Amino acid sequence: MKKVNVYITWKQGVLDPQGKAIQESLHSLGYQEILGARVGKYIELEVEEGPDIEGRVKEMCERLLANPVIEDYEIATSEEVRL
Amino acid sequence: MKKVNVYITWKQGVLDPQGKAIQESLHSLGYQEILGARVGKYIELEVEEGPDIEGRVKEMCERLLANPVIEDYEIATSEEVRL
Amino acid sequence: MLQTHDIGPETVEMDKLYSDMGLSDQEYDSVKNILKRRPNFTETGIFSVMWSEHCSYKTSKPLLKRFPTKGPHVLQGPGEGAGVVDIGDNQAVVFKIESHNHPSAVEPYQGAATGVGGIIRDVFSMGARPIALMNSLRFGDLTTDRMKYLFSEVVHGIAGYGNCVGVPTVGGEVQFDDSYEDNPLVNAMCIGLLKHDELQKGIASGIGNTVIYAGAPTGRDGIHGATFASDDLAEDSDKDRPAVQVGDPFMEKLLIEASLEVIHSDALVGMQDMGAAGLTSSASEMASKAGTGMEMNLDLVPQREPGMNAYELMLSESQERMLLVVKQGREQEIIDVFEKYGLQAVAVGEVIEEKVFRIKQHGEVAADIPVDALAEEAPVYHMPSEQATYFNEFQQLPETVPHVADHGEMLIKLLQQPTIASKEWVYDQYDSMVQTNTVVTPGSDAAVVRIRGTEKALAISTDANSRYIYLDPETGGKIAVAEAARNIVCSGARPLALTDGLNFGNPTNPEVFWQMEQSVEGMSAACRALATPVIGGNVSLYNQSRGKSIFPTPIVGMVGLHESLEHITPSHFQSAGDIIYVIGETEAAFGGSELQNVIEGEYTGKAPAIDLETEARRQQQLLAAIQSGLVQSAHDLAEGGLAVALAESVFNGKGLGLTAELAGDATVSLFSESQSRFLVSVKLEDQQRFEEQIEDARKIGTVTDDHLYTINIDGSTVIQEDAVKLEELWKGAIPCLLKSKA
Amino acid sequence: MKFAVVVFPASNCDRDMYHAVKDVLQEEADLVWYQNSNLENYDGILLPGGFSYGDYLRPGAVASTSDIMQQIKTHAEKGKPVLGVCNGFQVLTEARLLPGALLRNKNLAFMCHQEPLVVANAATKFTSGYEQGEIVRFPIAHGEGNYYCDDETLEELKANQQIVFTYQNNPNGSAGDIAGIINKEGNVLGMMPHPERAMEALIGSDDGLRLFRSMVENWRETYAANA
Ligand SMILES: Nc1ncnc2c1ncn2[C@@H]1O[C@H](COP(=O)(O)OP(=O)(O)O)[C@@H](O)[C@H]1O
Ligand SMILES: [Mg+2]
Repeated sequence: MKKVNVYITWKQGVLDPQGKAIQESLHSLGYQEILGARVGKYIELEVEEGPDIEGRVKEMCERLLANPVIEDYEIATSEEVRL
Repeated sequence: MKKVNVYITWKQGVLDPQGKAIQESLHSLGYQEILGARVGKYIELEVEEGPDIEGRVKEMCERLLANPVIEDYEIATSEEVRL
Repeated sequence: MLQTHDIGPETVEMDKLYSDMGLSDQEYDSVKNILKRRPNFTETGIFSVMWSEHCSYKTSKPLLKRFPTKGPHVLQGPGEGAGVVDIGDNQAVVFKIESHNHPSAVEPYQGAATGVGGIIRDVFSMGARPIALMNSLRFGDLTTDRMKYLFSEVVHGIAGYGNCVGVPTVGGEVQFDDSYEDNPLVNAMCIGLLKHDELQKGIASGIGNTVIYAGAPTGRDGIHGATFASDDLAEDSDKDRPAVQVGDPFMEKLLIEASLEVIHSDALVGMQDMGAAGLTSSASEMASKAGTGMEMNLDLVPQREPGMNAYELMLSESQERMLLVVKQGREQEIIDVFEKYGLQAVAVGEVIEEKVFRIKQHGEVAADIPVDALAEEAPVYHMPSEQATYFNEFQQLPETVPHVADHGEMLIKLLQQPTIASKEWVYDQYDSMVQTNTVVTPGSDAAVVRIRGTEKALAISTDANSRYIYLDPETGGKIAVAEAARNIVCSGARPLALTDGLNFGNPTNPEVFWQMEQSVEGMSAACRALATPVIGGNVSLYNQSRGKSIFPTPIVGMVGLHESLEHITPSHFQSAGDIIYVIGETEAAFGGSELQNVIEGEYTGKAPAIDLETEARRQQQLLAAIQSGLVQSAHDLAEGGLAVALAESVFNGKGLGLTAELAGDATVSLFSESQSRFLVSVKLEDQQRFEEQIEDARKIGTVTDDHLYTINIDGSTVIQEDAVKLEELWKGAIPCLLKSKA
Repeated sequence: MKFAVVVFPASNCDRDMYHAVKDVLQEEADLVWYQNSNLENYDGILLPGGFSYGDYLRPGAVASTSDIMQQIKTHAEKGKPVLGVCNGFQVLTEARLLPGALLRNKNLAFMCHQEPLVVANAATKFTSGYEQGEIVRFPIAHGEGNYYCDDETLEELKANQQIVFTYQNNPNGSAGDIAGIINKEGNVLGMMPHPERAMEALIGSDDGLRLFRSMVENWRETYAANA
């Protein structure tokens, strides 16, 4: 079994009101040092060993996990996976 | 300026209906190799240089970014930050 | 916390583990007497949840008996998941209110969300399709970051769950008061509709029949939630974190559809949701009600995590689960329905003749308990009660009229009090229209939902002015019921019945118990006077923190019936030229009023007086006038008195205004909270007929089209304001408080 | 005209859509479960609102990968009408039957109320019953209705008159005030506001009725007349 993480972020140019709201809340809590905040999501997949895992996960991203109109994604396989 | 990423996941044992739905949907797309999926969010913070950034971000997590009742969080500072 | 089932019965007794779980020494002794041996760890846990206040009502039972619960139209009173009232044409309405106070204080989003999920399950497990949701909320003043967070997240949680499952949230109420500072109240009400023959009961009858578990797998969440809900909210309640459940409205939606599909199968014998105390309470109650026993194999129960022991499985409060009893041999038909919706459904046990509740795991008996011991033989306590000392003092105080220098300024202040201000910020986040039956959306006295395919509609309102109830629990209890009924009547419906959500402090405090007793007494009197029986409810005690109890808050959730869609009456003024009436006399009544709150910052004195006969007569007359088509709009007078009610009546975006001619003391005329009053507008040509029908109606003014709010007293103008400006202030108050920095 | 109302797990405006067509419009309609169903015999396809798959991942994302989507695409390619409302619109963008995407509302909150809309294109098969530029009132009820597309796409939508409804007072941050768009071919309409909730004055508005009537009339002209 292999762990693959998929990181999904907003494309450049897509507004991230949630990130902005977080930044504002942090400021109001006194954390003036925060210059920016962006929110993304990540998906931890547990994948059965097999050929071309990364290629398959890439396909999953294209077909379901990310929406290319608004999102970018990145794939990290076990070695690089935090955790 | 430093980049700090905060990764937020459901605590072990907390229901992750989203992860389950994604797993099922990947199965129905034919990716039977997926044995599990968990969804988390991550927040990219841009932080002004200063003392004890990690300590401050930890505080932000406790106070705002994560909900310790049901979520775990992890902090990664620039060096380790993917990007 | 100890969680292993390897701990022997001796240890449970020696180390008094039962007391950690919430059983008293005497209760533990009666468990031993019932079993004729020491209970093991799992059994102790089962007794402790079933005998918790939340499941057994051990301190409130004697009080609940006082409520009138019968009526010719009541098909099911208290005792099942929800009460049922006949509305003719072979249809019935099902409803119930339930609290989720403690979980919401710890994790407001999930606490509120799962509160909504739970009450919906109570309703569809009766076989009814949920058609509307209401919520009744209490928070501390919106001045601290914490309170703003709790308030926003509770609202988000209710929205997050209710919107997803497709049941419209059609109304509710929010009050803000210091007394809820550490212990907010979150009560949710669900209303459902069924045909008489679809009524399901949670019974496990038919020896040999199969017990089926359906829905979400069981996890470790919410273990001991029921005892938690019955405990003081200690300052370190964060340690109780695992007691909060996470909800999945997606699963709930599927569960609704699947459950409403299986009720049409004659293979189904009984169905109940797993609420507080999870598998334990649903299984034992189903058996107890049927006079049977039940045997269950925990190895078959779907589990989210490996290695869960019997204690955990029996006590888990994982959400979105149902228990069904199905005719032997016909399990597959039922399982197929759940599977169509992608839901798990598995046979986990059997109805047995011996009246015991027997749980097996890994081939061993993990618990073996006489069924009736858990439900019917639960202890009942008659708590000592003592009149609150403050009450006597307050009763001695003379009725005084607070001094108001500028009545216009005061009106503006009152309109911005969060308890009075527009709740649009709240209800705009709720899908109030899904199912396309909502005739009156939030923003009026009562919500109105039509019944598709008929000429009928239902009116729904939740009410409880806890300030009055604090000052004088009996009078306040009467007012709570009367106000709910007023709201229903104003909308043009006849009140049918109510569900109550009794939220109180620590019942072992004799003064708190006295508050409970008195308010139940007052509510019961009003129920009899207004012919609205109590068909179900919920009790939430120990609502206090740092030793201080909340204001006694028995919430009334009332449902009424419009016999014709024509009777549906708005609460806002409709057209310029209409005549404005007040029904009922106005006297100085400022105890517990919003004016007292603004000027004195506390509540003292007597609650407003109420005469139930007068109340009933005025309600009947007003309803008759509405039914004969004489009324353009009707609104009850509540917090802030006439001045606020008049303002609310023009806040309709229609550019209307009003001119009113009053007499006597301006402060009394404008801001008194005298009871049993209504504000009504009538077309000019109906004036005479209206006055003939309503003996206590007094003409006070006219609706105008100049969006000016003008009040003259004894001929001189005391308030003249732009109604559009007033509306903006009223609408902006809560968003503004939320944005302002603490 | 015979409509299919496609029901995904946790669609929740499916019955409303069904009643709108069956009881108010008085045309034929079936609720069609997303699995094991055949859409071939239907003239129009309606994708209702709700929270299909709990809105998990992204609203409409999981539903857009289900098998029935292939049939819907085929139906659309034949030029038959497809209407997606709210979650149905989100499904259509996720399935790339319509351009763009729907993001969270600018203020991050779910919102539900009547909203005035401008009929920006009254020359479609869905809006021929309205006047160009007419103001109509439909309820909105969404948390993620903030329409997004890149500037180039927006220009294209404008140039092709693909913008069918716009908000008079943009409530959610949508690009170009967009409330509803149509595909280039003019037979797939997606919109966030709910016409099926605006079928009777009793419940607030009957402005939606003409949208469904337009669909039926245009269909009759094209198909029934030939038959
Ligand atoms: N928590 C809430 N959820 C939904 N609607 C609410 C809520 N609180 C208030 N409302 C709506 O706002 C309106 C005014 O509420 P309220 O002032 O309590 O009315 P009343 O005093 O007539 O009972 C009502 O229509 C009510 O349904
Ligand atoms: Mg009212």
